[in-house]
Amino acid sequence: MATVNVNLIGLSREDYKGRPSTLCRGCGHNSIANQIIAVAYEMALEPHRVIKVSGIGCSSKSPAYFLGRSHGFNSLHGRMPSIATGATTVNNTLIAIGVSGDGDTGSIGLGQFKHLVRRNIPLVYIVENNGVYGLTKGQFSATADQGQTLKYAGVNELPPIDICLEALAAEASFVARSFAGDPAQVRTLLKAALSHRGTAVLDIISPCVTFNNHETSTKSYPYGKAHEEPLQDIAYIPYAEPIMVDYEPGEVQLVEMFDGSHIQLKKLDPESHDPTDRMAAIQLLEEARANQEFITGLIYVDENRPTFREVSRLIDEPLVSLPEDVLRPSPEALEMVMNRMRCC
Amino acid sequence: MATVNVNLIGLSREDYKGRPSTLCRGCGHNSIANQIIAVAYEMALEPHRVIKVSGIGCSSKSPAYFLGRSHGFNSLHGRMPSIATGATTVNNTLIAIGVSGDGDTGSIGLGQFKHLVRRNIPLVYIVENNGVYGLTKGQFSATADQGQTLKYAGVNELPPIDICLEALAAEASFVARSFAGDPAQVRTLLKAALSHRGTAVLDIISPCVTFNNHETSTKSYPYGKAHEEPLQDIAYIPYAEPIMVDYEPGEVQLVEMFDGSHIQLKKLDPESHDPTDRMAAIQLLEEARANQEFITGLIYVDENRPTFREVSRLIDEPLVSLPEDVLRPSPEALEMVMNRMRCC
Amino acid sequence: MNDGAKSAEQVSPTKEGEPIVNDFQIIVATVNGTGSQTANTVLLRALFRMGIPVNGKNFFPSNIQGLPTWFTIRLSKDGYVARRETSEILVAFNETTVFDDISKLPPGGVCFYPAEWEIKHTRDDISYYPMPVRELVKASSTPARLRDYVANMVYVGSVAAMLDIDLDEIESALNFHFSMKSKPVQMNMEVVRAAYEWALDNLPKTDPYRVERMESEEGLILLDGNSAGALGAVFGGVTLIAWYPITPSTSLIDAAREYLKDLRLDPETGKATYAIIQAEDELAAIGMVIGAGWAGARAMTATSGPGLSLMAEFSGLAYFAEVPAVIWDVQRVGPSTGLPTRTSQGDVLKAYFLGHGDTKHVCLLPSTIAECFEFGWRAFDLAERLQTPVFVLSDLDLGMNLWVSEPFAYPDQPMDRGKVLTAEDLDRLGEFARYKDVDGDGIPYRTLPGTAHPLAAYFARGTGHNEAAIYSERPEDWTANMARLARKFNTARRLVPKPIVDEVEGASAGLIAYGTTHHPIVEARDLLHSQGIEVSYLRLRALPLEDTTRDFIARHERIYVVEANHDGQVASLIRMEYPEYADRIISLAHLDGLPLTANWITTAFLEKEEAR
Amino acid sequence: MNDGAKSAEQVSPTKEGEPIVNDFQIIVATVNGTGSQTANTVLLRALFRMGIPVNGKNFFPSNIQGLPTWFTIRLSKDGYVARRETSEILVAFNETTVFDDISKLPPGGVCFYPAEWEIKHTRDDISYYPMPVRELVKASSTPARLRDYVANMVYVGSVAAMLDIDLDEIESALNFHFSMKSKPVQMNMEVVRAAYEWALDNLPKTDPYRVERMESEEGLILLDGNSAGALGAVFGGVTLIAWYPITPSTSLIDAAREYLKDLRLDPETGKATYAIIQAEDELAAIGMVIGAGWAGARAMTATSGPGLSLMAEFSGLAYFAEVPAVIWDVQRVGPSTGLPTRTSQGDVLKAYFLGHGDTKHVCLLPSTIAECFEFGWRAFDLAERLQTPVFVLSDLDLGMNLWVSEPFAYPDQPMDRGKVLTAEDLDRLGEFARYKDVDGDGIPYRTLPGTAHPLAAYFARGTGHNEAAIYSERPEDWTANMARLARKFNTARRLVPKPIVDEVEGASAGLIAYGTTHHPIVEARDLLHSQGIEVSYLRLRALPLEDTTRDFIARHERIYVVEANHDGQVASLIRMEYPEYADRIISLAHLDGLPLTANWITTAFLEKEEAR
Ligand SMILES: Cc1ncc(C[n+]2csc(CCOP(=O)(O)OP(=O)(O)O)c2C)c(N)n1
Ligand SMILES: Cc1ncc(C[n+]2csc(CCOP(=O)(O)OP(=O)(O)O)c2C)c(N)n1
Ligand code: SF4
Ligand code: SF4
Ligand SMILES: [Mg+2]
Ligand SMILES: [Mg+2]
Repeated sequence: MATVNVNLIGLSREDYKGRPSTLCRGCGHNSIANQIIAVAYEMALEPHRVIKVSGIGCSSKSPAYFLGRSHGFNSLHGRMPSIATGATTVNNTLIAIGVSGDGDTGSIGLGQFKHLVRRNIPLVYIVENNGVYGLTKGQFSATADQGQTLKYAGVNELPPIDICLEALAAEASFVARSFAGDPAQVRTLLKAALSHRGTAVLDIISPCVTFNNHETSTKSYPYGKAHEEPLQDIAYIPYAEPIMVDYEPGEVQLVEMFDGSHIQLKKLDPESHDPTDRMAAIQLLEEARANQEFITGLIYVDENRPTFREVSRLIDEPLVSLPEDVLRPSPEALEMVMNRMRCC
Repeated sequence: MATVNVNLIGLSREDYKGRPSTLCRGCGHNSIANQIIAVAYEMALEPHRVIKVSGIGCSSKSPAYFLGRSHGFNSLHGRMPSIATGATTVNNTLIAIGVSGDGDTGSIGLGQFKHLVRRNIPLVYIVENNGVYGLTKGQFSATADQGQTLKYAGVNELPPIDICLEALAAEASFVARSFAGDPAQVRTLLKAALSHRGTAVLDIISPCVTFNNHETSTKSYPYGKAHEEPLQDIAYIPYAEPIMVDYEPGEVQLVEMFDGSHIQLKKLDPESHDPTDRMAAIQLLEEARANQEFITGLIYVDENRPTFREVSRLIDEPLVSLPEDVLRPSPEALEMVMNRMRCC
Repeated sequence: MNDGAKSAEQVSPTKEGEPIVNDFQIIVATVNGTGSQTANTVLLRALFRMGIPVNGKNFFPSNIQGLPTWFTIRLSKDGYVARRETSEILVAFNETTVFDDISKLPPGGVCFYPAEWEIKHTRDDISYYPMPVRELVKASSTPARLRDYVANMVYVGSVAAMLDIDLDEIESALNFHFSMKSKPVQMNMEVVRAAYEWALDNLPKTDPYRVERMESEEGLILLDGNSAGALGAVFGGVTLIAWYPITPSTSLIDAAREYLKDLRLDPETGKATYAIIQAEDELAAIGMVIGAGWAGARAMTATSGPGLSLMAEFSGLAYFAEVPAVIWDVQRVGPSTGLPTRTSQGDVLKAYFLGHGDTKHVCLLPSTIAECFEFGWRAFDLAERLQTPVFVLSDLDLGMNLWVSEPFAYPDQPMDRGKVLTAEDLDRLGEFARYKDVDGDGIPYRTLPGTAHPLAAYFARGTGHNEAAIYSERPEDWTANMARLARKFNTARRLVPKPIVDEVEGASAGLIAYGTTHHPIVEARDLLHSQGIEVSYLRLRALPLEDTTRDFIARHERIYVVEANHDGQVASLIRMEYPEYADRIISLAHLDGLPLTANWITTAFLEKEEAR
Repeated sequence: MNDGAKSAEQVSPTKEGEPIVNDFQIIVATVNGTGSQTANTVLLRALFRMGIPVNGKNFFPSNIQGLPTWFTIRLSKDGYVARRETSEILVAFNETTVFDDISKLPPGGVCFYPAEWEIKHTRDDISYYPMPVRELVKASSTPARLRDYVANMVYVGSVAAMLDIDLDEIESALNFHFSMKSKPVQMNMEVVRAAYEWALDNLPKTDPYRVERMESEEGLILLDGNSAGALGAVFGGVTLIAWYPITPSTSLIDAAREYLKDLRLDPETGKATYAIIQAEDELAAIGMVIGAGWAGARAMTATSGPGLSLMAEFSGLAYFAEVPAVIWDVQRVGPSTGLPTRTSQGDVLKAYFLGHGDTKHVCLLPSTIAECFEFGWRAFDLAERLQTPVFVLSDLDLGMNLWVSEPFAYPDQPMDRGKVLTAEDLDRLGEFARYKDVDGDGIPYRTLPGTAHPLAAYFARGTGHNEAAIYSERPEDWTANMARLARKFNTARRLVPKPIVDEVEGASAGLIAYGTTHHPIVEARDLLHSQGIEVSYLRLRALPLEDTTRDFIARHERIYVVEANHDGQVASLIRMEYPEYADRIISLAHLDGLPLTANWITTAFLEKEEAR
């Protein structure tokens, strides 16, 4: 009999898996799902205490592919925050993991995102950020870089929305950025996020292998520029390996994306950045924006900001567990109210 | 025959008025409407070139009370930005004035607001900010100060959304803040905004006289604390005079609101703040936030950012003026397309 | 607001000079924001306390201050509570509408007005009662700043004097209003009394109207429907409320907040056993409700037309993912923003079909404040039993006006939490498929997040799924699931409140109505009866329709569906549902923002009957 | 995707051993993201170029890569284009579904498959044609990285060989596909030819199916409905498009972008005479459309179910403020997110009633790509003439599949910009009231922002208003305005495209259908005819209904309304609208995500007829 490795609560890694992924091979979202599995296993999370909530998109599908023994809710495009707010408010024993996309959060869902952050709802809010709408096939999302070119959508003329800056403006209590191709950092930040008390916003750059039809992307098709265009609009998706990076804090790393474009990642050096300084965090993002860099790491954290449940002064017990005699006042109570309204 | 003063294009001030206001006497929104009338008269705007667009709320009603000879659209709660985007994109000869409230923009309309700003739609976007929902009778809006108490709504436990910071995060090209009780400054900023090329966000603190039922507000009712509570829930609204201030650049001014609470206004000193420096603008707002001050004046401006219409490379002529032979391609054009699709 | 003169509305049969007792209507015309609501409800409550059947209706503008507003108080010894088109007694307290208001008085009517207006007495068929408002107020001890406010007490006192309303009851009503705080009560009573005495001394009574104490209201209560609905929700164990302010639903949430604070704080810690969230908009509000419902809580929202439209996508999700939710729609006049402070029944068809694709919803249709209370708690039982959103369609008239009622009955059954499997159940069963029709009633079993069992988890989604809640595009899975949902909807037919039928032997015509249209129907049937015309009546209390309604229709040759909307929405629904009887359905629909009246219904009915 | 065996579907009558020509269906089973769409459309186009009536349908999953997908090509010498439940010829290119796919072949069917799978030939009633895919591709000059992609060309060549498809037409189709770029054409053709030759040399033909050139398609075009609709919009002078991506409407906007770039750039400056805005969501998209429509532009959006739900509030505003707008709803399966890549007719009732209160909309119902084109431009004429949103309800089957059609007819009338008053008009008239019914047709006059005249301005709003567009809560103003809107809706009845009627003398039963359900109806009527059963047929092309439909119903005893949704939505609408005939309306509704078939319709029809 083969021995199976188990964690503190006796579960194997297998127990944290979900259904087989139907995302493209090489999609950054798959890599993130795997890190969630790894972290949940390592932290020995009780699967039944976890809820997975998402909107609509390739990213939002991925909760089906991890933690199969946890309840999940694949809701509506851009509306995951409200589902999470409702569920966590009535059951504070749940550990909530939200997965969204840049379209889901930055476009249709921007309002709900900001208001959730403002309320400091206890939730790990992961934005699997690829700068495009994956599921609807390659339109620019609101986080796409200004000046970027995609075959499908042409040139993006609008400035990107910075998920981290938006979170900070809404007084987020935890803001971090990472890269799907840096599993170690993703795991570290996930663990920190899961230990955070309120909303933990994790903006994870998560490359889309499929909408890799960059004008300048000759590389993936050695057959040369002449063929490139016609070969693209035919829904043929060459299998791709996920992009992986490994670099040290303080370093800048240039990563080539599937579409041939490049992004600059810069790993925060904990020595030089104080993540409890809000103004410093904003400044960091602003400077990175000017330099077209992506700062990764823990950008801001405030462990003191109370959660929505806390400021709402709710009973400690989860509301869903209250018995009928607490939920329904007595006949005498009704009689008392009626008496006040009585005629004579 | 009495002589009537007229402006450059021969119109009197009267020609810029709207219908009689149905807002409460003393409401800040009325004061702003009056400044719009004054500025339009002084700048000799052609009324037919102006459009007035708004959402829903007391503030959003006010376009009915100015510029009666301009087309107006009182649309849906939180949705003024999309109406403005559609109208200005198809007719670039229009001067668009949008009026919204803090609920309209900061709550339900946050997403549309941010995306309009991001697109740099040519529009003077006025937020008549009173920290409450006026028309629905006194709930906290998303811009209400943390810790503020209202009779109706209790204590506000959530941090406020800062309209100016939100605009800046969305890469606004013009951001200013003012106070409805400072007509001179409102007029100056309105003129600047009307001369701006893209979106000009004007966050104007505009006190609500009616939801003045602050717990600590004994002052307005000399009859004393004992009567105060019962006298409030009876929809009795004492007539109030608008709050007015007059102060110099650089100064800090403490203003008592109708509800007995105070706000601190600080007028920007053009000498010490460079409104073309984005980072400085953000810093300014952040510091003001920490000090619970409201910075007034022109916070940020970038006259170089192109408008949506410009990046979209539209023809110079307004699209609404194009004649049928431009709009409808020829029979030959159809034949050409058909030929491509033909069998044989 | 008084569409009186134009129609031949019933007036109490009385001989010249004989008094008309407890059977007339008062209308108070004021400017909003001047505090007249206190005066009006005090008058109303005093009459109520005298045992006289009353109903008060507030017709207010969609702004905060400075526009005309009207309040009617109907006194009806026979217990009719519907709006009446004619008011005999006018309190003219709004100078901008006074002539129009006077012109609508019927012959023999009465006009109270501030003496200082010095208006011409242009009509010689009515009684004019000028009141020296400014003087009386000035003479009182009220501080200057509050004089405008207490000015309204002048008409309270004058009307009381001329109609014989008991001053003690006025004082009791003031005490109620000011929660027994003596200072404001005294301040107001001083003016009431002064006006009362001045009127008795100076105004010779020339009109026949007066009130008399009755015993009929003993033990009854006076409340608005929104408060009643909120109280129902509280006794239904509501746990999460998420909402966004909108007239006329806001006061439902306000009332819930008050009742919850009163009845549902933990006695030990003083902490809340419920959560109320003011959402950023209606999309978020219903999302929170659905999140909470999925997690196992009783959650609700309240809204009106525009909010309902915004809830379309989420309502479809809750329908299809089968999540319980309670949505109150306190209807106002649409399309669009419409008339935010006027009543209608214009969302019924819309709520029923809310959401794209083949979505259909359970709707409850309360007529009375007692039903607001009952449906307030029952909606949760239904939502959890059926695992679906339940819409409660009230309206502004019911929700924001004051109605007399028997005290509410305590729920007659324990909370029905529906088919929820616990960890122990799962142990016993050894299997779980979220969307399987185990019992043949179309209702599957669910588990709640947090259930400590390896079989408990499932993945809720709005996409096509098989019994195990796994994404599926297989045609068979889709049709099987939709067929089960149809079975479930048929189960809903059996579970929703049945219609109330009052059938007259041999009547060939029947009326169908719902919601507040019930009240003028009661009166209209009596009017018809007095003309020798008998009609049966069925009052719908819920959708989907069930057999009682079909059978009722089958037994009558002509069915008149009376409703306060433009398109005859429920008439349409009935035609859709019972095509075999569609041709006997006649729509009597009318919407102008005011509650329907018995006069309108009888006239419309008789016209159609005659046109046959 | 082949629900064949279970039903007794029509198979071409043929003698044992005789060839079956141009009358069968091919199904290609692949994995999505592998580029098979090129191969499939090349096959389809080659057949089309041979003059054979064809129709291709793509059944694809709602993901991007790695899941099963099917493509059917129906060849019908008789010109039937509806989906057929049975495919005789299977190209099995998906190893995970191969056994299931084979099991659905009818006796005598054919299975092409990659030889390297070495599958067992478990059925002895079909022909198996293994193809050495890997070998053939390896042997070609295709670089290694593109081999997976050209692998699909093996089945193109093999099928061509076994069915006798002209290789020149395959090459032409490839040329079309690759816009005449020779390198990819050569690369693909090399593999096609190799497979073709290998098949001829190695596969003995044991099946009866083959193709033959016909003359019937001469001059016809092949296009998808979304492209056709987009082209229609372009020729309708569309000026602003605001949208948010959603399957299956996205390709309509993509096509519009291409056509506009081609046909509507200013020849001098190269600048656009139109704007396309990718909005942040559907609420914003329709808001932009309404803003542009109010300002005088022809503006449109395209969406599907979830987006339609989100447009509810704004649709009501446009209806009530009377702003022209065109909204394409390319229907997919709902409720909720449902099946995003499957077709349905499930939003008809929902679009018709979209918005709270008494809102009702004009809807166009195209059946063919020619109608997509025509309604594409006509929708703007109607929207501007009627000053109201016009919904065009297409579906995924029509929108995303390739259909053969006559070339589109150029608009037969100049653009109708409706009742717009210019400054000169205002000078002449001397007055203007935005919502006044000057002409008695319910349609008022409007002015556009920017009109240089002191009388031009008005204030558009969703709140109650009088004729002068001023806010009003007066009951009379509300009812007058609603009565005018009802008049306008009646005017709409006269203006929308009339139904197309094919009535059979003496037939007691009639069919009513709309949209793509038309195609199986045509075939079903022939099938019934061949059994001696004659039924009349009316094809709806728009809502609201008008007299043609009523009269048609009146002339038949039984009316079957055939539609691809669960609830029989249009049957319900007809019952509502014509209660006098409601009892003769029989709903034949079915929705499983696949287009309806003639087989399903005839079976369902005959069952109901027999049950009488
Ligand atoms: C209301 C609504 N509008 C549009 C869609 C179509 N839609 C599905 S996913 C998606 C975008 C997803 O983009 P993103 O959130 O970035 O996720 P990704 O696929 O890139 O991971 C859209 C527009 C929808 N499902 N619902
Ligand atoms: C969809 C929708 N939800 C709710 C409302 C009700 N409503 C009208 S105005 C308003 C708030 C207005 O607040 P704000 O924008 O701050 O304007 P103010 O009245 O304070 O000037 C609300 C919630 C509405 N009209 N539409
Ligand atoms: S399309 Fe892009 S985002 Fe979607 S699964 Fe494929 S790689 Fe991932
Ligand atoms: S309620 Fe407040 S915001 Fe509204 S009009 Fe009155 S003062 Fe102004
Ligand atoms: Mg994305
Ligand atoms: Mg406000």
